Amino acid sequence: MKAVYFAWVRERIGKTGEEISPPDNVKTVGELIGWLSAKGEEYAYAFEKPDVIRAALDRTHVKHDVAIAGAREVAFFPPMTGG
Amino acid sequence: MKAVYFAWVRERIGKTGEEISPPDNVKTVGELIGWLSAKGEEYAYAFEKPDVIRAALDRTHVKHDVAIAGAREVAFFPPMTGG
Amino acid sequence: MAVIRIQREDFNAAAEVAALTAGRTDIGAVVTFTGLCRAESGKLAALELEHYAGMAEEEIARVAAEAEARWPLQGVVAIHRYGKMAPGENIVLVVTASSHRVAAFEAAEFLMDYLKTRAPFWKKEHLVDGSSGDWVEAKDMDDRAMERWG
Amino acid sequence: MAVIRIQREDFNAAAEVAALTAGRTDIGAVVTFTGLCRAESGKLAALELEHYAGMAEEEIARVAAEAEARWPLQGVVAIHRYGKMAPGENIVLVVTASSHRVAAFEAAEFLMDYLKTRAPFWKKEHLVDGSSGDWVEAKDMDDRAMERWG
Repeated sequence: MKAVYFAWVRERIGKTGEEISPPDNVKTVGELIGWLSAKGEEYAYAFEKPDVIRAALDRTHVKHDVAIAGAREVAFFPPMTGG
Repeated sequence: MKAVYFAWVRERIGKTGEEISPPDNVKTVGELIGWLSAKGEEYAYAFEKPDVIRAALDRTHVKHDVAIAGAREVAFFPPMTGG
Repeated sequence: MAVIRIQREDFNAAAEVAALTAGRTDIGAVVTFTGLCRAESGKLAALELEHYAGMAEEEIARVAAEAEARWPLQGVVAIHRYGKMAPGENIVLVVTASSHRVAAFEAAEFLMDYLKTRAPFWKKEHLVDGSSGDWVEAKDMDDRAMERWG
Repeated sequence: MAVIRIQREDFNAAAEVAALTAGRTDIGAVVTFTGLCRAESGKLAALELEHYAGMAEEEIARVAAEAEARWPLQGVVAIHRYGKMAPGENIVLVVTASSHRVAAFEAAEFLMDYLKTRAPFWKKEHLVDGSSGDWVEAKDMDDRAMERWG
């Protein structure tokens, strides 16, 4: 699946997005955050406070307990500050 | 003092305003409405439901129990429908 | 200082907003409210707005001053037209500017609620069949809307 | 059908209102909200708005559809800019049109509350001393403002 990052999540990870292949035991958005955090210190830094991280699956807001199965694009970003 | 009339109060009385000289025993806006009502059937018609009549003294909204002493201009009109 | 105008001619909301915000960098939110004449399902040829010329401007200025006392506003415009208006024409404009959106919204709503119930204007209908219609009746709903401001 | 646009260039509120109301005689109330970039007491050189290009338009369309389901609206416009904006520049525009003023006001406030907390945009400050400032932090106040809509 494709992962995309925005705002300070993007800055900390150092890229706008990438292809990821989480193992089968990573079932939810929250578990995906945990798995990404272990990929390196830039990821650990980006996701150091998982509670503040917002996520979207295929461009729809989701909570961390939602299953990622079937999603083509997952996005991670801080709380929004538009408007 | 000068009396001015608006909307259907004006239409019923048949004039936009006039000089009036109420006697000394007419002390409040409500008493003035009563005194005017006795001036003729057009006034009686205009003021037939005193409760719906709004008043202003010298261009400021007032309730019917306010004293008219010292006012130069009294206005009578229906509830406002601007905006 | 609020801009208050009572006029027969139409207004230009964009020009009023531009005048309010020109050269300023402290305004974060501008709300405009435009009230228009409706055809009432084709029944109405025009609305005629009568007003108390001496009082209208003073009363709207009092309401605007009250809004400026209640909310931190960087600008207020209130323009009310009088005379005959065809369906689709503008009747009233309120503009509020503030650092913050909630203040701008609340002040604009407050101004409109008060204009509806306190500004000395009266609407008379002119019908498409050429007859003179009724004076528009004040709505209890509008009084209740005003009462929420305490 | 709501007009939704995500764009780098500025918008023209008056043109959007004119397009919404042209030839119509059933609209009684038009509310516009314009959000502008503030200088924050002279500290700010610019705001840079990042957005999630794929999602922003879809999310705002969802919010607009929700507003149209809740209130009797005759028109909705929501335009959100991205890129770098100097103090005084426009960031966001919401326009609502309805027969009645309360619906127009409430729908515009609802749209802004939801845009603030659900539209995927992020503001980064650029300071006048040339340094890159912080990412603007989301406000609890904005979350609470959204919660009032149930």
